[in-house]
Amino acid sequence: MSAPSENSPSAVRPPSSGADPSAFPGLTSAPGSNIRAVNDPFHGDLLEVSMGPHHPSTHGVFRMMVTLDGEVVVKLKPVFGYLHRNHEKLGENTTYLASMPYTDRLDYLCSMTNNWAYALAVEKLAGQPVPERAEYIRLILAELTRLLNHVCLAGFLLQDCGASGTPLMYAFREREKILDLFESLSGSRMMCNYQRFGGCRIDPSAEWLDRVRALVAGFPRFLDEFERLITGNEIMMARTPGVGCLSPKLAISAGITGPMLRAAGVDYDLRKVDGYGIYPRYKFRVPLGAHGDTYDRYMIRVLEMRESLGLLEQVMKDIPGGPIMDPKAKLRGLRPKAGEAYGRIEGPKGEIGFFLISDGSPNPYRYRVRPPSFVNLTVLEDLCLGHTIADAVIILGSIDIVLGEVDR
Amino acid sequence: MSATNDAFLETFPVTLRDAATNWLPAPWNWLAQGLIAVVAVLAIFGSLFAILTLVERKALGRVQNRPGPNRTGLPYTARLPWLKFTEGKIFGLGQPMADGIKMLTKEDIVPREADQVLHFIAPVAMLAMSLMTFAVIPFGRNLVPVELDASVLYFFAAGAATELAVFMAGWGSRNKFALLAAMRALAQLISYELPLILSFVPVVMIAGSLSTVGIVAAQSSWHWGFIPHWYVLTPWGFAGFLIFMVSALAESNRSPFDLPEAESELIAGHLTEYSGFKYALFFMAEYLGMTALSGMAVTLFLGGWNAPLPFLQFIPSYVWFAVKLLTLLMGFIWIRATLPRLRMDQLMHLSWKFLVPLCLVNLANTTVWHLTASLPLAVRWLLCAVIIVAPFTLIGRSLTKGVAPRTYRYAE
Amino acid sequence: MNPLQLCLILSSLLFAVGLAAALARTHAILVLLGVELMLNAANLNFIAFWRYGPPASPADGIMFVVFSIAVAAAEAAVGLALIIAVYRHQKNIRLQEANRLKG
Amino acid sequence: MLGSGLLQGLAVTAKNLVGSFHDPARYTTVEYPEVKEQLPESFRNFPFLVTDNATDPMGALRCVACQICEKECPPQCIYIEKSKDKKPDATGKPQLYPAVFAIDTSVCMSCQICVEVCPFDAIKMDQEFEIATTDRFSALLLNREQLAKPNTYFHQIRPTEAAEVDGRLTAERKAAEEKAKAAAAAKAAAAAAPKPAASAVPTATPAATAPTAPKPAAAATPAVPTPEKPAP
Amino acid sequence: MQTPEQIRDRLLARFPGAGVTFVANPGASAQHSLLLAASEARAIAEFLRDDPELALDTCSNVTGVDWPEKEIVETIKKNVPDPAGGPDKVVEEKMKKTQPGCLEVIYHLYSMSRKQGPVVIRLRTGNRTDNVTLPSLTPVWRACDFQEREVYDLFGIVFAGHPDLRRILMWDGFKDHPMRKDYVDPDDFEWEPTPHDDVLERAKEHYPAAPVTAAPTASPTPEGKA
Amino acid sequence: MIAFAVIALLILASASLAMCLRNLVHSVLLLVANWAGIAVFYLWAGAEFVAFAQLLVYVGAVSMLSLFAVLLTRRSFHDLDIIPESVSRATWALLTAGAVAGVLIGTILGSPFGNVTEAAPAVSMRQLGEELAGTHVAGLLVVGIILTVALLGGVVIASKDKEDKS
Repeated sequence: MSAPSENSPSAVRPPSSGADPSAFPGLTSAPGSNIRAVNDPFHGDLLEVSMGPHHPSTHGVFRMMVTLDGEVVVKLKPVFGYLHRNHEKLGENTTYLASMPYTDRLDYLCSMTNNWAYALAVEKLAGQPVPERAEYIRLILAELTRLLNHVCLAGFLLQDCGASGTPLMYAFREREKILDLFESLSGSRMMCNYQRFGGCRIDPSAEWLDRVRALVAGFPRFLDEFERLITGNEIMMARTPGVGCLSPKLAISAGITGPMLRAAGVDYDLRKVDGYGIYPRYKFRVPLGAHGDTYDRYMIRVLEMRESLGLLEQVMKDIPGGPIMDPKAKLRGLRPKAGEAYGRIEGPKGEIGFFLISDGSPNPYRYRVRPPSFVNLTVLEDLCLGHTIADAVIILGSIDIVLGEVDR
Repeated sequence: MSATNDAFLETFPVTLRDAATNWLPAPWNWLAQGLIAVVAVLAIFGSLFAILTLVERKALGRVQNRPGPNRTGLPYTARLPWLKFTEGKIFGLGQPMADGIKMLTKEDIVPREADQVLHFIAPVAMLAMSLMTFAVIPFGRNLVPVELDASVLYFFAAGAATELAVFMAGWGSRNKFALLAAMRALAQLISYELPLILSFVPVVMIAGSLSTVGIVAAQSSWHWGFIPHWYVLTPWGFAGFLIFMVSALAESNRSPFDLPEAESELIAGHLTEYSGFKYALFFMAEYLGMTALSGMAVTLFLGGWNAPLPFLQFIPSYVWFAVKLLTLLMGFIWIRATLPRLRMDQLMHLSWKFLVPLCLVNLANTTVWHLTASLPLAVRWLLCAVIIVAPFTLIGRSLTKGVAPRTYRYAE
Repeated sequence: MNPLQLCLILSSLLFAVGLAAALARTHAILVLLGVELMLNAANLNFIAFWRYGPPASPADGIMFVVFSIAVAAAEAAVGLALIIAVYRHQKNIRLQEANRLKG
Repeated sequence: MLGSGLLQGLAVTAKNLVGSFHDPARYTTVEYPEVKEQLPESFRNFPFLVTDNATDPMGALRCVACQICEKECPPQCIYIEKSKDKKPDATGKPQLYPAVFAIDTSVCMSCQICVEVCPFDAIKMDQEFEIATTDRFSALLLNREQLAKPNTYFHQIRPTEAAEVDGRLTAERKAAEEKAKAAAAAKAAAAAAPKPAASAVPTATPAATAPTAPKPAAAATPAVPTPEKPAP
Repeated sequence: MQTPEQIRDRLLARFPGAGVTFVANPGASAQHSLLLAASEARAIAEFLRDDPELALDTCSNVTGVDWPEKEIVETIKKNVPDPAGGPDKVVEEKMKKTQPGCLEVIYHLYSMSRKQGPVVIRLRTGNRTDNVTLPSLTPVWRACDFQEREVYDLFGIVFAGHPDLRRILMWDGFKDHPMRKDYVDPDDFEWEPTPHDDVLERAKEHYPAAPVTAAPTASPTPEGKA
Repeated sequence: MIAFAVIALLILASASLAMCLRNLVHSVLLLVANWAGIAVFYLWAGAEFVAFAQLLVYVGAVSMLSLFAVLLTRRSFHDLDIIPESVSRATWALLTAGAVAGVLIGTILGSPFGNVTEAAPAVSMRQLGEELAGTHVAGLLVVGIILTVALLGGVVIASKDKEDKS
């Protein structure tokens, strides 16, 4: 299976629409040598398969309309919206505060970073400062969330490769430990609803911080074992390298963010670029891939976990005391001045941003979520063309989508 | 052969059978003996299947840090005094029974568009074929249901038909996923039948027999009184054993070669449109096929029912067979718990580019082994090991070329 | 009628079925399978003569069949490959249309 | 060498298989109905209403039906109707109380915002999670009686928070009492000549409340607009 | 990083007479933006992407905003000359003015290569009903692909030149655009006995004296607006 | 004799049915039954080795190849229903086949076959092997070469032409 050589950037993108075939003369411009033209008059031996929405490996209610030539994908159209609840409309119809628990439910694996991104956007909108201690706690929670998300992704990716649940269960074993921490801090494992505009909700105790230290100390041992199980594995090495290569050019044009972008070799990490929170104070490295294939996407996540651990170790050393909420921060009845703000942070899946327009009322006039996995899905078809259906599954797995966020 | 051959336990099954049938007149006597063999195989391997499903789930669970099924007990066991401590759960032993009842009482759904005949025949054919393979496996001394001259051939001839049943199921379901599974099953069978057959040819060459009984008998002595004469302990035999097991994994659709029913790609492959009893038949056939192939591997390479050491011969031969069989089955489960799945084209490459050439090399290797019979054992052993390990390394290196673990750069 | 004649009659009937199929059907695969049937009928004859015929070398009949089966397998492989090649060219495998030597 | 990675993987799983029998770090399963994990104190599920009087839970709800939580609840799952009369609260001060207080737990998303915005510490998050019912409609709609739980229960599930809340409340009350005392003293000092008309007020108050006195008892039953059936 | 004003000036120098307006953001974030005229938007976008100094090679976020028609009450003081010849009387006259509504798309542009941003650009439609076509920026930034589809789906802005403009979150047969401010929920309704007052009200409409078990009268939903 | 009758019926019925069916997959699967029946005939006749070889080669390999060919040369699920042949063609084919069968059967019945050995000639596996590797070793080699060439030829023919439109 030869991989598609170079993803075409936007302008020469293969059409994915069935709407007007005359406008797009076939898939002949598509990358890859073994793709038969869809508009071949002899169309019959292509098999159109609807993968999903009830399919074991589409990570929720997601559907791929796949056209197969043998087992090779010649056309793939993502279909989603099954989980659409118009989150943005909900946000416009409630107060600023009341949207906070809804952000938990966007990417339900990473509620803490969603909370932070939303709080950051509102703080930008209202010009609300955040006390020092809260910034530390936010960073700790965000990095724990990154660990949690990446470890889950690695497990799910292996599940998609067909490893009957073992790596996933190991990943979940570690994830549980982080979730326990979240639970004892915020009261809920996944729907934390922890951040507030101008600080955090609950002050972590010293005992809780000790538990985080213990977790950070014990995590590398798990990662080593996990990598022994997976990274050198011949089957993994046969399945993932060269599969779903994403060129840096296309990645930048398509607004891909997060580990997927960095796997393509683009050095762009909002923690460095935007320098929000207290990230600029600490040293950490950003791992970069060279091929942009599924293996790189997996490995970048593993390496990012290690970097996060290093970062956490540094941060845990100097957490200041002090309040966790800005005393002037208003919990209820927040009415920011008219204006707009776009706040974004580096979520585990990529850039999660919130765009808010205020008209001075207690409800945002416009509440927009920029979900990373939604935008990252843009290139799914480009990545899958020319690969087999089995590869399409692991490419989807390596993009790391959560349908709660894609559909909103 | 030692005196233990006549021990009571050793001959017990045969004695029992003879006692039950000897009073019958001549042709009926033979028929009744056959019937008893069939019933015994069905009963033993049927219950082994049931326990195996439980063991597999429990082992998978333990590997994955969870207990596995441990709740479903059997009725009334809580009242037995010596089982009281299990509180009626007896470690989930009732799970297979509960599964069975569930399967039997489920609605049998046949898609309207399906090819009704094929959809019905497929599970039956699959189970029948995998049961037929048990006929020639020697479960113990004098315990082989049918003694044939060409029993190894028979085994593979019958086993080949199971993939045909997979095809029927996939085709007859009129489901695109099932159809893909059917194609995969055919391709997989064509690719893996060859290494499977080629891997045991050395055994036939050295043993000089196509009969399973003869092959076991050829392995029933010891070098210097303590190294068993099993073929797995020779270089060519070890290579053949590994190739055989890899092919057996593929033939019985087990992970990492479970492509026809790859759940992350094809939902359940050829089983997508099956439910209830028919699904249970497939399930049973898969496990029976796995058991039969393991039994054949034991027979061909692991010395069959022979004891590993001479002084252990007091343990009946069928116990040794069972121990070896269960060990191999646990190996199947272990592999399933660990490895991800291969892709279809890689599966074919593995067979055609790796296993088949190795098999051919192994054939030559066996000839060398045969011709150097006069040399000291250690020299022979080393020579043959080199002959098989060198191509293994070379081909393996070419297979894994360019996919070495990568190093990554960091941006500060 | 002795058993040999019965066997021979069976094989000639099988041969006739194969012949009829090869002549009547236009689907290339069916034609090929008809030819296979005729081959099988011939093999039946070998075994029949080996079993009931005048005694010769004890393994001769079997040898014939073994070789014939091997050749039949080769024939099937090549035939089916040809069919796939034909299909590539003309997108069906109706034999009447396979009348060009060059695609 | 081909296969070394596979062998490494097999070794890892074998280690886990063996470890699951003796190593608690590898065998993390808790067999739930028999063994229950200790809940962290901050664990939250659905809200409940705190009452100060353990013997008569409905007697002393801290809730004064200010309806802030109803407004702030993101999924709008709280329904409050103010009472028409006032009842003395724990400190004896007459307060409004909720004639209807219902939480639709099929809608509630346990976000704890009602707790945060409540100025009276009247609503807190419960830790009861084994609350499955067989009826997905009315059984999931908890009314005032089902929601009311005594302060002692709150102490039991969250000792730290409850102690802090109680401390704050007693301090507040004390301050209020002192203030009231000071006010009364000031009033007493200021009131040189009590007017005769003023005595009519205390007598009138019981008279005014008398007709509404049976209201709490009556309100208990039709607390919720009957949800079984829409009005034809 | 250049300020939006500087960018505007550069754009005006490069595209003389192009409709580039500076839109100030009075909020605390002070993320000011540039309003582009639809006709030149595509060319300007390509310039922004390819300009080596800006190198806005990625579009992070695409947002639609609905600005419905607004009534603005203006009070104007007028001097009315007294017919009697006295000093002018000051009369306050209230003028009701309707500010025309429009739909707006906001693009947040960043530069990954130069690590700078954001530059916010906005496009506005002529009105909210028939003149809702805007040029698609998907050919410039592939990132706009799904996001523009989403804006099309939820706001009803038609992007000319988008390669695959279909609904993305709502199903294909859906008629309305739910994120518009005047969107009315379709009147399909499944009865559930909750004490929401409005739900009960609607239950009365949908189940006129019918028993609970009756199937909902699923009418083809009359959408909020045509 | 009863066994023979059953086997003969199985062989003939499955063969003729397979050749008449419209559905190609059914035809191939019925032919599998036919080949299995022939294997049973060999078993009945005492040629164990040939029977298993027949099973292995036909049921295990040729049937798979045929099914593969069927699947590869079809366009949809419903594409397998073959258009019925013209009546004249079928008639002529049947007449020809009938004539051939008549001539053959007539000859068989007319020929005197005496000398029937009732006991099957006993051939042990070892004997077979020695025959194969001794007397017929040349044939064995030739067959091996034929098989290899056929395999390679099949791969070459069936593999896609390089200049095939992509």
